[in-house]
Amino acid sequence: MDLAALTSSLDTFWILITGALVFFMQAGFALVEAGFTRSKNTTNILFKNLMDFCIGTLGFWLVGYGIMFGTGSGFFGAFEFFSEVNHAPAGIPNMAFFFFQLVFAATAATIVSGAMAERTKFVSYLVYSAIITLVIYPVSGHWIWGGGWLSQLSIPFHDFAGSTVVHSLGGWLALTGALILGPRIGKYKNGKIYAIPGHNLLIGALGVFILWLGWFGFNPGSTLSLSNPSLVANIFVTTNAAAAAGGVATLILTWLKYGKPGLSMSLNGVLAGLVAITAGCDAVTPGGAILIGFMAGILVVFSVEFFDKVAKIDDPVGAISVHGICGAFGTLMVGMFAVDGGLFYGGGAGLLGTQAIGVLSVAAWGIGIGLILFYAIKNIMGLRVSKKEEENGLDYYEHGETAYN
Amino acid sequence: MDLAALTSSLDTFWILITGALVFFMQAGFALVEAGFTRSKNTTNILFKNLMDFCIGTLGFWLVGYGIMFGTGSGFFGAFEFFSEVNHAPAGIPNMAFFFFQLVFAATAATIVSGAMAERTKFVSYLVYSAIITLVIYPVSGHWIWGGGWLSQLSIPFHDFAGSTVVHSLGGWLALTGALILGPRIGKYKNGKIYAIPGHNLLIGALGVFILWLGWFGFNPGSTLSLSNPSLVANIFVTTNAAAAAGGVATLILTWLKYGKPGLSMSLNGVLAGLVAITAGCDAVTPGGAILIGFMAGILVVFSVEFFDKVAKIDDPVGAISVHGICGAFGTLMVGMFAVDGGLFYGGGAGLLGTQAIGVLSVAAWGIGIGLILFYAIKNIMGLRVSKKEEENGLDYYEHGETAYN
Amino acid sequence: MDLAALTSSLDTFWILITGALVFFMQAGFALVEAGFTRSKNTTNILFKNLMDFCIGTLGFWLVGYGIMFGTGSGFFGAFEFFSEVNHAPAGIPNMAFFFFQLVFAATAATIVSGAMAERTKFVSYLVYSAIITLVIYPVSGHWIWGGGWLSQLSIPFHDFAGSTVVHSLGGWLALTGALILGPRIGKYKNGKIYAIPGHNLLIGALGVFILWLGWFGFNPGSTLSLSNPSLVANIFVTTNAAAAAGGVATLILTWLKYGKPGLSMSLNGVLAGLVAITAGCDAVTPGGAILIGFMAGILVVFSVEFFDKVAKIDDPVGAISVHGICGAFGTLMVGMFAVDGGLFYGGGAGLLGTQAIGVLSVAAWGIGIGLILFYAIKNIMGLRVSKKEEENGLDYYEHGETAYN
Amino acid sequence: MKKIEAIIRKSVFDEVLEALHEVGIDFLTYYDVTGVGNEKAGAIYRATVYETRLIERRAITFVCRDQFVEAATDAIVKAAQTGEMGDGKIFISTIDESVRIRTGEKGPESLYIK
Amino acid sequence: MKKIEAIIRKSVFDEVLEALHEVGIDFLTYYDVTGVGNEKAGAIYRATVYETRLIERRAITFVCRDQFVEAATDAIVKAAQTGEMGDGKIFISTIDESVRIRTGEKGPESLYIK
Amino acid sequence: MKKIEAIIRKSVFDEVLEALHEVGIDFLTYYDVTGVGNEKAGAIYRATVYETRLIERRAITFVCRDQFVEAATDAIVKAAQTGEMGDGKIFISTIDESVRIRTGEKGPESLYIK
Ligand SMILES: Nc1ncnc2c1ncn2[C@@H]1O[C@H](COP(=O)(O)OP(=O)(O)O)[C@@H](O)[C@H]1O
Ligand SMILES: Nc1ncnc2c1ncn2[C@@H]1O[C@H](COP(=O)(O)OP(=O)(O)O)[C@@H](O)[C@H]1O
Ligand SMILES: Nc1ncnc2c1ncn2[C@@H]1O[C@H](COP(=O)(O)OP(=O)(O)O)[C@@H](O)[C@H]1O
Repeated sequence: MDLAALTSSLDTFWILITGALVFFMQAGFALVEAGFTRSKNTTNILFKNLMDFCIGTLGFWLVGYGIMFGTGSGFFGAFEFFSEVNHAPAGIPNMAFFFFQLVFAATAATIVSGAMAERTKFVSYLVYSAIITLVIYPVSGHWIWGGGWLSQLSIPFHDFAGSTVVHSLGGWLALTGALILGPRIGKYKNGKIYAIPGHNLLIGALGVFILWLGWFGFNPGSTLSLSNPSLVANIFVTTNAAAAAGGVATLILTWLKYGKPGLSMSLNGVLAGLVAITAGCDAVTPGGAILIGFMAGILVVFSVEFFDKVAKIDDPVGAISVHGICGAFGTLMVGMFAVDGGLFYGGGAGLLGTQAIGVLSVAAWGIGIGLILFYAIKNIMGLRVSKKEEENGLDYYEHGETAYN
Repeated sequence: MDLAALTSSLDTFWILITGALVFFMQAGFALVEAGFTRSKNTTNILFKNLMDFCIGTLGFWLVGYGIMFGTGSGFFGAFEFFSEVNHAPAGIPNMAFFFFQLVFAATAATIVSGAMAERTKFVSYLVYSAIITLVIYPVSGHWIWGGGWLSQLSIPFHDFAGSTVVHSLGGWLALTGALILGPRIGKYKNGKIYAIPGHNLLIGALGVFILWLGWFGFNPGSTLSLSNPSLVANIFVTTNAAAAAGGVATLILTWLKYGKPGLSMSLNGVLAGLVAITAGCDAVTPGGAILIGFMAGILVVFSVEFFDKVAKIDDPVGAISVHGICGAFGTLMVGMFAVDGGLFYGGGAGLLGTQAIGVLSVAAWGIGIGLILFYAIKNIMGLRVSKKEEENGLDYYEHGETAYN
Repeated sequence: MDLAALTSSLDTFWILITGALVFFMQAGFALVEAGFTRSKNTTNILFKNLMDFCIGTLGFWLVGYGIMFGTGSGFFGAFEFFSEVNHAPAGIPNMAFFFFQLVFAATAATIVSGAMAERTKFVSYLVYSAIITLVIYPVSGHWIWGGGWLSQLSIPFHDFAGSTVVHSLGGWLALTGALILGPRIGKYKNGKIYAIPGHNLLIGALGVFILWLGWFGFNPGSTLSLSNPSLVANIFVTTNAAAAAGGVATLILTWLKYGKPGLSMSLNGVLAGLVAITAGCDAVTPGGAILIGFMAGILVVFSVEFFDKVAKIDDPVGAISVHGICGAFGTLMVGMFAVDGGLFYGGGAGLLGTQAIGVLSVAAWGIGIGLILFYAIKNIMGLRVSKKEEENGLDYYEHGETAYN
Repeated sequence: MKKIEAIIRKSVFDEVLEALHEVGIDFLTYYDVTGVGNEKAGAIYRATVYETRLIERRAITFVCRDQFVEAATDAIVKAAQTGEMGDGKIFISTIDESVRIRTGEKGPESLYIK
Repeated sequence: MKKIEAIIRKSVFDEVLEALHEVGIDFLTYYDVTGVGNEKAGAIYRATVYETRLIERRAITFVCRDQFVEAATDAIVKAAQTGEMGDGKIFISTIDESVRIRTGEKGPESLYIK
Repeated sequence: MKKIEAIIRKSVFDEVLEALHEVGIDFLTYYDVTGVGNEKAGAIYRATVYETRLIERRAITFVCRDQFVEAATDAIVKAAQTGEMGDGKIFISTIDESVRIRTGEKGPESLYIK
């Protein structure tokens, strides 16, 4: 092998292995969602998480990849059915790049299922999750990673590994879905708010550890190359530091606020830190990462309280707060903490402005299309299971199969 | 380092990391088997999965490696006790190749334990699982991967990562084992067939996710080198696509056939797709992979029904269908879908013929030696626990230790 | 990229991926500890495992890294607050080396939590675990890996991946902690010893599989480079062989000793093999590794019995025996089995002497500082929860949150 | 004193608790059981479709003074009735003696709030 | 009406169910319990070998009209007997009243299939 | 024969078992239940702090000859009393008949050790 070939082998290896770690996040999401919901819906939630990846795999190949990376306008790529067009950066096989992008697309879809857990019809879930991977995610993804308008601004929008592209988009869709669906029976009764504890925190915690591991694929892998090993190493450190800081922040805050340190919330705090650092993991210092993670860990608590108690939008696993709010927050923080161009480093408000534009336009897209999508599904095929099915558990009625026997 | 040394480092890294992923499949198998069986046998099934790997590790080194890769006849390698003979391809340290082959060997042994779960004597399990890794697997492995007769046919047998070498062999052994062992008490009663639901689908699903991840080591790692990054990337995509298609096929079929989409079957569908693509993951297009996976997902349902209802061979986890039938099927499909030499690509029936020869001869070997092995064990030391032990759970009587307290 | 840059990329990739595997061991420890304890303390044990990594991450950066690797005396590195000093070997980015060292440091802290499970105050846990990562581990780490006195002996102390640096230190701290804390209520009553079975062996077994996987990062990654692929491959094989031999040894011994093969003990046996081979994984042959692992698998049974029945130190997960005793044992065995310098290979007793010095000095350090630390915490803030909290479970009183609902 | 045992659907548990609270029953014990009765449920496991009569239920039991029996029974019936097969049963039996462990006191007194 | 409670081995559960079905008992409730009795089991956990008298059992309970009691008792004994220590016990007691939640009807009537 | 049912804290279970053993009660059955009573516990789940009256308890039940009742009740009270709210209750009722499945023998005889 010559040097160029070897470099290509190494980079391909890199994105495939990190892609495999991102794939494994599917298991992490499945466990977190199953652990944070009730045992009568466990089969259902596992099935959803399995199937959105299966369907997403086929759908992203069918049209998603083309829409996202195809050469089109600033707003839309191209329809390339069963894409064989090469969109990979030089030196990387198209299929490696495709695989890497695919696992990201599936993540966006999976996020939604948590917020809508325990009451959504299975068939409707399959439909909307397919639409997300096939169309919704690729469109806004095109704007940012596919050469679209947000990447063409004079100060380009910076979302390195997808705080906005993946997470906040998923979060906004989750928001509209949970809103239109309404809360679970028993969550709000006679003006009171009831906690509906998840059935297995151990499984939820294992899910978080798996997600954390997966993030070492998600963020560093987004370099798509090992040509800059320092950068890759920095990303490992910033990613890890933000997660840790998020966990510590939530630990402290819940202790102060509720008198006792809460595990369920701290698990969210770790994820909040991870989501928030994703946009700027390449651009901030370890110190910056700790601050971003710490703030995200604080923010997620207030955000969960807000949606639970003020907005009364029932989100069993906190997906809206973790992915939507902290994703948006982390993207904005790039405008503050980026060593190159951030406000705190003398870069002025330019980058921050661009980041805000990006965050807002993806929010508008996600919320707008989400409202249309979920209303349409609600009216065409129904979005929610019957009261009886919900009360007795989706596992019985939707699948005839309980998870625990 | 010079270029050659660096290439060697890279390739070694590659097969060690993919080997580690394959190792992790042991955990996946353990979880699938534990999840799909009853809680009173959980300690037993975990213990078996742990021990077959431990014993396999020692045994494969003792004689297995030499039998498989040693220079001997077309039918048998060589006895090289505590092998130090180098069988690795150029540029790769012998120990790296040894480790990679070892984790494959252990997989073949593990497959059997699922089909024979909940009624096999622990000591007998240890004996037959040792014999599989020490002798049975290496012998047929030699035919295909060790330079034996199947690899010397004019059109050589193509089993890239082991649909036949590993999976269908394991499946055939599982078939004979389950046959000689007989069904679990309560499975067939008064001419009726009873479902014996697994005790924890969540754990089963996690096992499948881990296996899927492990397959990203199993298939791409079988290149043993990164010199062709496109090929490696293709294998990631075909492997993943077949798994997804298998899952979707089972989803649809169970929905149509039983009125409700079934998770337990769809988990098998994903595995069916993975097993089926293993032989040709390097040789087919992504489209071909989807078709193969889809058909495997259909096939596995009918196969499970056949063994359950017609043949009345009780296979608690579906190992015969998933590994045996779908492994054989996938190997045959190489003869159809291989871009280079497949029937559908104008390559004629030659490759298909070879594939059939390979499938049949391994089936004959697996079934023949399996019958001998299990009959021998049955008569010498007994294969099945007593009725009382089976009814009260193997955990109590075999180990004095229950899994859940 | 030129050859040097490519080498640097490859090596960075190597230590980051192996570092990620070591990170994943946190999940393994969490599962093992949760599985081997009672369900009323599951939230607590998960929370501890999560938080020691979060706090360790911040703390190791704050001072630990500097103390361990800074240029100071033979006994202590340097205070480098929020270290930016480069301590990495040539060709590796500082942040990559930092990340790799960080995940090791966190492991040492986590070991302690198992031995002190089910009765330690949460806040006290956070304090002592922080002190371990910030100070205690880096100090003795400095002696061995940071250029300190043990690495400067005429025959330098050999602890390749941390049998002593990480494991036995953790074990000694666990010993002093468990000693000062006293046994769990109900463990020793009226002169009798009661077994307190863990609540979920399946989760414990999954934890062991994850740890085993993580060890393929722990040991081979400690090469910090792929420049010698044979060495790396050997380490995979020795690591794996010792684990397997440890499992087999415990299987046989428990069968002989107790009449039935015991899973809970065999899981410890596997870990014992892994811990014991860690020091010499680079220096012994596969055969040597098997012997070391086998002896560790025997030793751990007697050691667990000793602490349980003679010393009456209550260690719910066997951390003292697995990490402390087997870590020390494995380190000594390097003096016997090292191909280069070991007693059995004609190297004389020199290396063995050095190994003994290292083992004893780290034991002295760990036990000495552990006694001070835990007495101090006991007197200042209290180390143990109240009788009522212990009886009803820490989850209720410390966190207001149960793991299973 | 009478002991009231009710086998109800898990899904009506909260309602039953509230209904009992309204008639003054604040103490009770419950646990999950499996019921075999008129109701059947379709189930699938791997390729086998089967009908099961084993359905998850919740058993509620409490002891109360005789004068509470009727109100309590009515409250349960009202809260737990869906009108479909499988709503469950209430069984009433006589308790000879009751003891409050905290104080050692016996008889109906031991059932009062204190 | 009588209430029959049987503590049996889990392994004979299916047989008992069938035997009861044959004598006309189609309604019942069961749950898993731990029994302390004559039977002992050897257990090992890590290095500790111990003998436990805590053994898993299944509790079956149903209420039936008085004339069913004998047949039901016999059926259980026949189906659940292994002859070894630990086969369990049957206890019979009196139920004052029974209510079918679905219809609100009371008395033995509420036990009929409808 | 009398049936004694006690709802106790899980944390006193071992003590109760021993105390019963001392007064000659060696057979019993227990299972875990959730109790609703005077005791309340603070709980937090994600951002919601709430007070729960649902607290884990253990139910112990055994049948014994009449002359054991008092000693057994006293033994339980003594072993299970912490003096704080939530110590639980003991209920005693009459059992009409008892059968030992192993031998088929009936009446109080079936309760003896054999
Ligand atoms: N005689 C009985 N003894 C004990 N439990 C009973 C009895 N009859 C019914 N049950 C319990 O009540 C549940 C509901 O009864 P079922 O007969 O299905 O409802 P319905 O009374 O509405 O016809 C059953 O699953 C069973 O648990
Ligand atoms: N007096 C009793 N009260 C409650 N449960 C009992 C009683 N006697 C036995 N049991 C239950 O029956 C089970 C079997 O009883 P055991 O004494 O072991 O069998 P055997 O009657 O065959 O000697 C015990 O584990 C326990 O659960
Ligand atoms: N009348 C009752 N019927 C059934 N269970 C009861 C009754 N009263 C109390 N219990 C059980 O006893 C437990 C303790 O009772 P509680 O009222 O909290 O304690 P205390 O008697 O000390 O005030 C409750 O959680 C409940 O499970």
